[in-house]
Amino acid sequence: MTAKLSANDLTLIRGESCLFQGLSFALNAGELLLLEGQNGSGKTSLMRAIAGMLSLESGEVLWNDVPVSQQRQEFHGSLVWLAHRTGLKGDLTLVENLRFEGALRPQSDVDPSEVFKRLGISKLKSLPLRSMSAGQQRRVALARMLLSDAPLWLVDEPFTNLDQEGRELVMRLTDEHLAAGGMCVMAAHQDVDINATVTRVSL
Amino acid sequence: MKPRQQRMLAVGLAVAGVAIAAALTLKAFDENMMFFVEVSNVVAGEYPQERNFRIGGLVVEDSIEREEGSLDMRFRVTDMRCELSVMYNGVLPDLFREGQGVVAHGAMGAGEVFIADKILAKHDENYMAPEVAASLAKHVDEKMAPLQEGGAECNSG
Amino acid sequence: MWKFFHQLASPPHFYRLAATLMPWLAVPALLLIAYGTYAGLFLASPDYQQGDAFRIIYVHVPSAYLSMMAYMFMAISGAIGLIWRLKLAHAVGAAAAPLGAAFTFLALVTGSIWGRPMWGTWWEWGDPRLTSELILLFLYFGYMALRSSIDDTAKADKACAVLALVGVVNVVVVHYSVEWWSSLHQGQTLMKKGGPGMDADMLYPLLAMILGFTFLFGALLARRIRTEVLYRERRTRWVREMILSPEGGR
Amino acid sequence: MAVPSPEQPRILVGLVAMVRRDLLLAWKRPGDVLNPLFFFAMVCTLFPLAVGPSAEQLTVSGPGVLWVAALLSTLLSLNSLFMSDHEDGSLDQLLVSPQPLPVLALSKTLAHWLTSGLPLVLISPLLAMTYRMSTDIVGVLMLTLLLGTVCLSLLGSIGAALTVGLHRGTALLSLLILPLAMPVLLLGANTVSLAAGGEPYATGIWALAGYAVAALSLAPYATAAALRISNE
Repeated sequence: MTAKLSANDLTLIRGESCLFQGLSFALNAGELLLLEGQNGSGKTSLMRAIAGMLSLESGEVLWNDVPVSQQRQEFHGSLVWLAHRTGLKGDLTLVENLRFEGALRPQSDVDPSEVFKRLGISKLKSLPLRSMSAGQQRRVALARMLLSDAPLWLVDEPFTNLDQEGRELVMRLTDEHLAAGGMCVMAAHQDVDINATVTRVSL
Repeated sequence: MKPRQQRMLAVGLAVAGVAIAAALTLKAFDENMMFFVEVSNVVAGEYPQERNFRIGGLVVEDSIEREEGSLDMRFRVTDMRCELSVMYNGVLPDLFREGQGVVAHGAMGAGEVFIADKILAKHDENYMAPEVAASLAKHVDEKMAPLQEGGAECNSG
Repeated sequence: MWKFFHQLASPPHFYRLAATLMPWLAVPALLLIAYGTYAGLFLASPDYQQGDAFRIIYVHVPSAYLSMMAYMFMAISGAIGLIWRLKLAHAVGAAAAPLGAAFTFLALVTGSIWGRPMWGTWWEWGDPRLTSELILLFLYFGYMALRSSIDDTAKADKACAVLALVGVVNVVVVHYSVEWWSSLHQGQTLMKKGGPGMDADMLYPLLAMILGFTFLFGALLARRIRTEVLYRERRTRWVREMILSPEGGR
Repeated sequence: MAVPSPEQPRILVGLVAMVRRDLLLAWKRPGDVLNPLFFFAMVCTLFPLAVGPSAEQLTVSGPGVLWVAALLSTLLSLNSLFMSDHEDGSLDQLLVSPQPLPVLALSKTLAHWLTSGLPLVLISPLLAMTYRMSTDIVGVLMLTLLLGTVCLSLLGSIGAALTVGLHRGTALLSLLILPLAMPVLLLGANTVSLAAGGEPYATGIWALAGYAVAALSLAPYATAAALRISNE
C-alpha cells in the first residue's frame, strides 16, 4: 500500500469570508501539491485544515482513504509541518530543541550530524536559537523535518528568510524526499523547480 | 500501543480517577459525620474532650430560660432519649423555637452543660440536618421496641 | 420524525418555529404569573413561623430554580453543539446566558431581602447556597465575557461550550451544597420524600409561579433566539429575502 | 518510507520530554518562576500592614490570607502557561504531533505546577511563621496548599487554554477561573482555620484530595479541547 492524501469538496469559512469552496485534490507518493495564491488567499488556512487544526465547513481530508478525523494520531504521526513560525524555542539550544522534537514524533535513522552539516548549522549546535539569524533558525526547522520519519511534509512558505543558496537547498531536499517516495504539500509565492509530478491548486 | 488502545486506556483512567475522587468525597462525608456527637453519648460522657463538636436534636418544650438584660440563655436539647442543657450567648436565628430542630456547635463546660458558640436553626419543621434526623429516628425506634434489659437507658431524662 | 429534526437544524425553520412558539409560551406565562401573584399575595395564609415575609418565595424559588435550569440548558446546548456540530445549538446557548444571569441576580436579590427578617442579615457568607449562587452569577459573567472577547463566532461558540460544560461541575456543587455543608439554608421542601411539606393554599400559587416563570423563560428565550439567529445569518439569502418581502420578516 | 503507519511514539517519553522542556525553559528564565513567588510573599506582607499587627488577628486571618495570596499568585503565573508556545508556533507543533493532546496538556500543567505551585508550598511555612502559626498547623497548611495548588493549576490550564491568543487574556482568565476556584479556596482556607482552632479538619483534606483527583482525570481533556478551539 502506498500512501495517499486526498481531499474532496472542501469548504472553509473564516469569520465572514469564504476562503475556498468545493476544493478537491489527490496526492500520491512521490508527488508535490503546490498551493498558489496571493497573500490572504487562504493558503495557510488550507494547510492548517489539512493538518486538522481548522474545522471545515464541509468536505473531508482523507489519509489512505480514511477520514483524518477518524485517525488523527496516526495521521499526525505521518506528517511533519514547517510553518511560518518555526515553533522552536528561542531560549533553548539547537540540540535541546531537536531532542524535544525527537521525543514527540517518530524519527528516521539518519545521522543528525550529517543533516546539520548539510544545512550548514553544525557550528551552531550549542547556541540558543535566540542568538541565531532568522535564516539560521529556518535551517534548524528544516533539520527537524529531515530528522523525522514522516512521509508527508506540509511546508508553508519554506523560502522565507532564506538566501538563494538556502532556497536551492530546500528544493533539492524536497526533490530527494519525493524521489524516496515521500510527498509534500507546499505553499509558495514563487515558482519551484522540482523534478516530480506537481499538482497545482490556485486559491 | 495503538492509538485506539491508548484511547481505551485514557477513558479507563479518567473513569477510574472519577471513581477514586467519589470515594475520597464519601470519605470526607464520613469524617464530617464524626464531627457530630449524639446527645445520649454526650450524657454518657462519650465525647471529645480536647476539641469542639456538634450536637443536634429538638429543643425541649418550655425549656428556654433567658437572663433579663443580656443575651445569655439556656435551653435543653433532646434526641428523644436523653436531654442535655445548652448555654449560649449571642443572637439567635429567628427560626429558633421550642420543639424545633437545632444544631449547636461548641464544647462541654463544667457541670454537664454544653457551651455553644454557634447555633443553627432549621427552617422547615419537617426538615432536619441529616445527622439529627438519623439520631432521632434511631432512638424513636428503640423506644417503640420492647425495653431490653441493661439497655443504655438515660437517667437524666 | 427525522424530517422534523432536519427542519429544526435549519435556521429559517428554527426562526419561524421560535416565532410560532412565542405566543404559546407568553400567554400561559402571563396567566400563570398573574394568578400566582394574586394568590400568593392574597389567598395564601401567612406562614406560622415567618408571617408574611415568606411570600417572597413566590419570586425567589422560581428564579433560583431557573438560574440553574438556564445554566443546564446552556451546557446541554453547548454539548449538543460540540458533538453534533450544530450551530443553532450554540445560538440557543448564547441566547440563554443573559437570561440565566438575570434570573440568578433576581434570586440573589430576593434571597437577600428574605434573609434580613429570617436570618437577621442581608448577606450570610457562611451559607454555601448563597455563596454558590453568587459564584453561579460570576460563571454567567465569565461566559458572556468570553463570548464577547472572541471575534470569530464559530470559535466563540465552541470555547463557550467548553466553559459551560466545565462550569456544570460548579452548578452541581451549588445544588448539593445544602447537603454537603450543614447550612442555614433550608433543604428542599417541594421534592422531599413523602410529598411537599407545605399547605395547599401556599403550594398552588408557588407551583403556578414556577410554571409561569418557566414559560416566561421560554418566551424570552424564543425572542432572543430569533434575534441571535437573525444576526448570525445576516449575510444569507433567506434573511435578505425575508426582510425584503412585503411582510418584512414577521 | 512510502509505507505509512510509522511506529507510534511512546506516550511516557513524550510526557517526560514535555515536562523536561518546560522545566528547562523555566530554568533559563528564572524570573517567570520567581515573580509569582515574590508576589505571594508581598501580598502576605501587605495584610498585616493593612489590618494591623495584633497577634490574635493575624492568627485568625492567617490561613485565609495565605490561601487568597496563593490563589492570586497561581493566577498570575497561569497567564503564561500557553502564551509563549502560542506566540512562537510551538503550540501548532504540539497540535500536529502524534502524541495525544490531553497528555501534552497534562505534562505542561505538571511542569507549571512544579514551577509555581510546589515552590509556593515550600515557602509557605516561612510566611506562616510570621502569622504565628504553630508547627503542626503549618503542616496542615502545606498539605492543603499541596493539594489545592494541584487543583488550581489544573483548573487554570483550562482557562489559560480558552484565553490563549486573546488580547485581554489576563483579566478574562481571572474572570473565568476565580469562580471555578472558589470551592478550592473555601475548602483549603477553612481546613486550616479548623485545624488552628483545634477542631477536626480531616473532612477538608479528603474533599480537597477528591477534588484534585477529579480535576486530574478530567481537566486535561477540557484543556486539550480548549487548545484545539482557541488555536483554530
